[in-house]
Amino acid sequence: MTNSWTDIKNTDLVLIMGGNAAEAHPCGFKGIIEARNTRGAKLIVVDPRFTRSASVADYYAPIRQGTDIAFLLGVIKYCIENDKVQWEYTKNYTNASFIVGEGFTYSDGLFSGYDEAKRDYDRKGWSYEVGEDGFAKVDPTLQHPRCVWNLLKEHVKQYTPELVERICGTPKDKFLHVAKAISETSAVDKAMTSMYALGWTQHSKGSQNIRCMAILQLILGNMGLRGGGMNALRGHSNIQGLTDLGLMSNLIPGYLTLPVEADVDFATYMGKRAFKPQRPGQVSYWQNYGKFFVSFLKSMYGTAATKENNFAYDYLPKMDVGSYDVLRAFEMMHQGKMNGYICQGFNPLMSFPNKDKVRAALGKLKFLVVMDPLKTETARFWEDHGEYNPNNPVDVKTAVFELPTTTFAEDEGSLTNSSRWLQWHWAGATPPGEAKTDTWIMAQLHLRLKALYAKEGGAFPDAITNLHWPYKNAADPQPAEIAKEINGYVLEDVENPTEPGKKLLEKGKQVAGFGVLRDDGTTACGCWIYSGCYNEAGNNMARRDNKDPDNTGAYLTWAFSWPANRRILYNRASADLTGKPWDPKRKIIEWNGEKWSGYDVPDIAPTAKPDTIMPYIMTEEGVGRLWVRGLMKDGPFPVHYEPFESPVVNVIAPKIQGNPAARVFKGDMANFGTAKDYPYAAVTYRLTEHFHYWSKHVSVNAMLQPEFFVEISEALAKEKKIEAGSWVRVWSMRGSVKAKAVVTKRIKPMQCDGKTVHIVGIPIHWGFMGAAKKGHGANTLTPFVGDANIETPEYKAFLVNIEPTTPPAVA
Amino acid sequence: MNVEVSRRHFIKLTGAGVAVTAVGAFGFADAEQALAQSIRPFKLAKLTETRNTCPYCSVGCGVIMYSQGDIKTGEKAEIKHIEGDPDHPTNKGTLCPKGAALLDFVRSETRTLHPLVREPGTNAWTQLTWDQALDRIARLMKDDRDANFIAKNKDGVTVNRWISTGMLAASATTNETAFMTYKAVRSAGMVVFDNQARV
Amino acid sequence: MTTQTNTGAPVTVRRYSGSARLNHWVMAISFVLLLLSGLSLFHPSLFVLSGLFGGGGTARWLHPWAGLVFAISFMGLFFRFFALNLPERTDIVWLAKLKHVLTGHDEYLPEVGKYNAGQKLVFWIQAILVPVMLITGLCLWAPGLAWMEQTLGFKASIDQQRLAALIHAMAAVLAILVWIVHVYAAIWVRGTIGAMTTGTVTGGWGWRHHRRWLREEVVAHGTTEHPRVTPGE
Amino acid sequence: MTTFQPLDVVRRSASVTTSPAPNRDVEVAKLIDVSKCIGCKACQSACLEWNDLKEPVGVNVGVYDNPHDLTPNTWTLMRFTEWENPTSGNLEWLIRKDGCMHCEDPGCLKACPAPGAIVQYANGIVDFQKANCIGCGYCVKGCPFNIPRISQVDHKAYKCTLCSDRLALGQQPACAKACPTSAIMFGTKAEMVAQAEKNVSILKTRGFDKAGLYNPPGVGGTHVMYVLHHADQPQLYAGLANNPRISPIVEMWKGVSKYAGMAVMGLAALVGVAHYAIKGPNKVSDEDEAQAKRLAEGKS
Repeated sequence: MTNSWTDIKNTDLVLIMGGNAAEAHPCGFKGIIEARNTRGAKLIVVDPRFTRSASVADYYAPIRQGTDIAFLLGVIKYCIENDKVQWEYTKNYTNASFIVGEGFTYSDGLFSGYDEAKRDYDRKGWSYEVGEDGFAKVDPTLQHPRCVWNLLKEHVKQYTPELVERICGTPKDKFLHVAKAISETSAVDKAMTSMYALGWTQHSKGSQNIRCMAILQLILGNMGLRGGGMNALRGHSNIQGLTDLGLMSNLIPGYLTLPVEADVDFATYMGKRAFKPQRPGQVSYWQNYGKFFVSFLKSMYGTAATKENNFAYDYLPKMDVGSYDVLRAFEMMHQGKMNGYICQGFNPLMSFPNKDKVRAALGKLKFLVVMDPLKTETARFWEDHGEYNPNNPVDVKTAVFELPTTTFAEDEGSLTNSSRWLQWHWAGATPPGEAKTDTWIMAQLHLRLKALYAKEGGAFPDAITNLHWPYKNAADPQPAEIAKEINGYVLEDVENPTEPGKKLLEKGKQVAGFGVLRDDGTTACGCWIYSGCYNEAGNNMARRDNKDPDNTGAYLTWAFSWPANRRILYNRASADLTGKPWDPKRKIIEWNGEKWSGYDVPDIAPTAKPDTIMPYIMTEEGVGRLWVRGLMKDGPFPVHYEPFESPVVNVIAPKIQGNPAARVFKGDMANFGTAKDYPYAAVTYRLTEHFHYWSKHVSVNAMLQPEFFVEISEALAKEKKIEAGSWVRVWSMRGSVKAKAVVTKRIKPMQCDGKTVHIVGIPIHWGFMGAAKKGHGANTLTPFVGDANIETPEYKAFLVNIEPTTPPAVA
Repeated sequence: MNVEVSRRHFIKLTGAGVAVTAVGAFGFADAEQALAQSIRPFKLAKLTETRNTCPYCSVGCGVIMYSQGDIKTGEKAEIKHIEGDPDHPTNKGTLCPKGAALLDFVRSETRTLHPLVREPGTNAWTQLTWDQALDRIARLMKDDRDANFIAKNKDGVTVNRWISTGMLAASATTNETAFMTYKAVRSAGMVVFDNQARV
Repeated sequence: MTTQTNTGAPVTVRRYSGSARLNHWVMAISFVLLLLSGLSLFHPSLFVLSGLFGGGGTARWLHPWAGLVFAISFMGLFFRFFALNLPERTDIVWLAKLKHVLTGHDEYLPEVGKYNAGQKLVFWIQAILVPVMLITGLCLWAPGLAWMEQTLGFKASIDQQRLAALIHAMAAVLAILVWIVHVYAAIWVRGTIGAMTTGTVTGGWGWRHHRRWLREEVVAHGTTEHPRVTPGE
Repeated sequence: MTTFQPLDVVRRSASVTTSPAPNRDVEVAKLIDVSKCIGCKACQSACLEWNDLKEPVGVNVGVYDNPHDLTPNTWTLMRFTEWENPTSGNLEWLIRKDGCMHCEDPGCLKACPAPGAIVQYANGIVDFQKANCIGCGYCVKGCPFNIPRISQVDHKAYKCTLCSDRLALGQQPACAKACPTSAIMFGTKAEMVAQAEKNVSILKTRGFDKAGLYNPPGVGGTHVMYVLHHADQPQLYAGLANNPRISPIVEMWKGVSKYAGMAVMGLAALVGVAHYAIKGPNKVSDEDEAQAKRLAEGKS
């Protein structure tokens, strides 16, 4: 979230599209009700299903899954044509005026530079035209034909309400109602918040779904404001934290990236990460990359990281492919290219697409380690559970270890929620049986590996043996110790250049924040964006002072919010070029002539002049990007592509069905079904009674939603002679499941391009372990393809068929 | 505008001796004696409180755990009840149907209790000690790493990469666990490494 | 007619067989149980009666089972005697002279058979009330409701249950009234109780209250063989 | 076994004694704003956990309502109704939290034959006293909302207590505490009525002209009230009683029949005694015996 859960109450319009907050985040939904009661805010829900969110919405519009981009580009077109643009904001705070280099083209759903064989773009042609001053050329008048604004206008031109209706199945009048409501928030005193989640990410063009809304929010001037923003509702309690801390194949904590093979040495690596400003005087904060990177290496390798060895740069693995994400991992496993796998509190057998492939892949491992507080399906993938998990243990040669871990109740530490709040919690219970904390287990694995290498030597032991290990009890590192490591600390005294003799930094002290990190090895910091969470002031994550002056929803003294305890990102953009808030009633920070101050920590240098230094300090441009150059694999602007499995042909580019830049593995392309055999558009989703595959282990939740079911419209039920509460078989190209049928008015067939599209809703949550009735996993059906940019599997749009059937053999 | 006695006040109430004022607050003014006999005794009295965060979704609701025994003093502690933290800015004491049932997650019948191993080709779990389990896993990891570690690529560039063993990090472990995991995984050169962000 | 004093024991006449008496007393006992347990739930002031059963819970538990026993035993008696209780002309005459009945002037009453009109009324009223109580009772009893739903496929709605409760209560009151009459008559008309204890009455009792029955007995069985009527010596 | 001081309790089942001057200064109420309810079932979950109840895992029968009805363990239940509004043409998902309404004039209490098994506290809570309950199920028949359920395990009646144990310590009921959207609110009845007016006016501005408070006078008002967007059609919400009142049948059963019955039975007994006193027993005379003898000897 750019804003926070406690900021939602400040909005005038909530657009829930690509999510279902009432269902998946009930307690976060509170803010919406409050905004409605206190400021008369409206709630609009756009979703293929009439969800729990829709049940309390002011307006609901149906949309066919996987067509959000068409809808949103249509809204952008509506705003531009009806002059519903926050002009001052758009002109000054976005790259609307930037001039794109010649040679860029777009036609039939493809941008210039596409290589069909590689399913990839050469993105060079998407950069700005650079002037002799070395900066990007701009045309503040927005007249230049190749300025981003005109390219955007041109790009969205074709997305008329009629086309939107053809593609999305959203009736024109409903679309226009929504478009109008959204466009009204271009007024300086109105803000819209976009609350989205996996309904946007789990598509082969997920990133572009979100980009599209970001573009809209920028031209409406809703970014950085109270009650505005792009609010990604993260799924899990600490998935934000795990991502912040770089627990991904190609990441380093704080969104730094691992070197690739081309980064042959430290210099090359840093050279590619200069992030020079593209406009005069702009901040381009990533220029400090080196400070964060070196401080990270120091916290990893301590004294072993020296200037001489480039701070142990070579200790880091270098990537040969873009990412070793889960889909690639299971593809490799399936090809027998992997021997070991460790699952920490994760249930891939139920979570990843194409369950049969996942099961087969796990069976090709030498060893599988599962750390979990619950008896997961994954740990039992080798067991035979009849229809739910057919297997013959004798044939499965994988050694499986199940290690009992603690739950939240028995563990201490911090979790980062969607608001980017790092909240500390304390253990209140004794772990059951022999359960241990994950920290202890990971430490033990490392220590034992280290001992083996110390004893026997082996392949490149250095990085293991030299791993910095500053813990009082080496065998059992404590949360507070690690938190201090993450925050960062000073390794050497640093003199203050302005006042000689005075120390800028004092050895052994915690750093106050990332502002003081250095690239000379005098500071260490595990994760720069978390710096400040545990400094000399103490454990700021444990703060529990809930005062909130003037009820802005900032709560600056509650826990710690990254970065720098800032509650609303880009909050500088809430003020105009004179530093005055666009809307005085919505003030967050303000320029008083010398400096910025207000309710929140300014997202800009306190003394940065409002008329010269632009708000988006993380970009080289200093402004928000309507247009992206190389950063998006699949285009500088979003384009509507159909899901890889779609009931209709792509109206705007019949030759291109799925995202042309999305990675598809060989075997999987053949595993896509067609509308001929699989006529119905399926979507998977969560129910409020359950959380993924854990809560089925909880007797109460198992009772509240006891059994696997699918939801279909009354029309489809009639057509297929399916009774409510009876058994149905649903099958896709990947597999087949049996479920109870819930026949509902909340799902209705849609008319798309003259074709009736029936939707089959498939909740996740059931498996063959736990207190609930045994059930098939929705992932038995889902396709094995991910988003072009970050490989999120396409769970929200695929094809199935359905028929009445008999109860499962094993009940 | 729920009537909610602030948590601190509430704690006073649950302390020794039911505060008549509070009882009065809801019309039981003259009833203590009768209540003592007819109404179920307040089950949270005399339990230890611990602040925690709901482990499910990303709202990060504050919860208060009520336990028999206090682990901070080294006692054996067992959770008896879990409820929303009224002081929390986001959930203000409320919880969803999952959070409200956290107690039964903690005491779920299908919790793992002991290190177990399932040997290749067998159809059963066998229990082992932590030392046995961890030593075996470490050995398996090292053997695989030594066999498949890629120190340099074909161009002779140092890549120090290990891709034949992978790790899936969790989604509900603490940031501290996450960083510890990161250190252990990356120091081994592991790159087949991901988390649950996408699902 | 001439009167003469009679010395020597009176004639005894057999009125009820052993099985009939057993049947009657099973019914009587279950009725009393029903009465007490029923009344204890009927009015707060009578709740104390539940004490006799060791509390309201037991009373609640016992009542329906006693009810079943009563219904079954009543059925036995019904088939045994319903022929003798069929109405006849003299019943009307008898009823017309109710004044004499109440004043005990049997001499002004027509000769009646084994049962007079009053007894017949008792018989037939109960014959109606018992099934009513049984059915409505089932509707107030969890196992009864379950049974009806399973075997009869009839699920009593809440409103039907309410109606059942009302009818059950009113029928119960009626039944108790009839029972009071029945018991009182047995006490008031001396020599009657023997009929249900020893099974015999004196000839005089028969002569006075059921003369036609007495005659029939004599005619049917005489005095020598099958001594249903035993002369006193 | 439970003895109440007069002021504690307003009504007590099957008891002639009622308190002389109950202190009704503080009446409590739960207000359920159906228009704010997202049907998340947190209330159900919280109720089970707070009251240490266990509801067995059932099956899906094609609806979201689980369990499918109130049970001795499920004292509150979300009931889901999909309704196409004929005037607006919009689909409305009407979700109602069902449970004890804590009537001011409680039918259950009226029907209960067991002294003290059901009591009504001065604050309006209608509570079941397990110790006194005999499990007859009359409360089920007396309730205008079909709420109480009899356990077939311990043969006692169960329903929402309005968390009387929490209230006693100044804590609101578990369901209200848990409710994420404050669709369930709790306070004094006066406060809740005032709150309801606010909510209703907001609903009216949102185009629900028929929005209103559900506080049925037929049962003297309730201590659990609803704000409905369609207050004119409560039955839309999973058959919420349109104009609930204690069934006239129950009134008759527990009123007239009770007293009339007692009267006639008593009278009958008296008549018998009187008759006996006046007339004395109806004896068989020697003459009768003689006649019988003669008849037996066939002399006539």
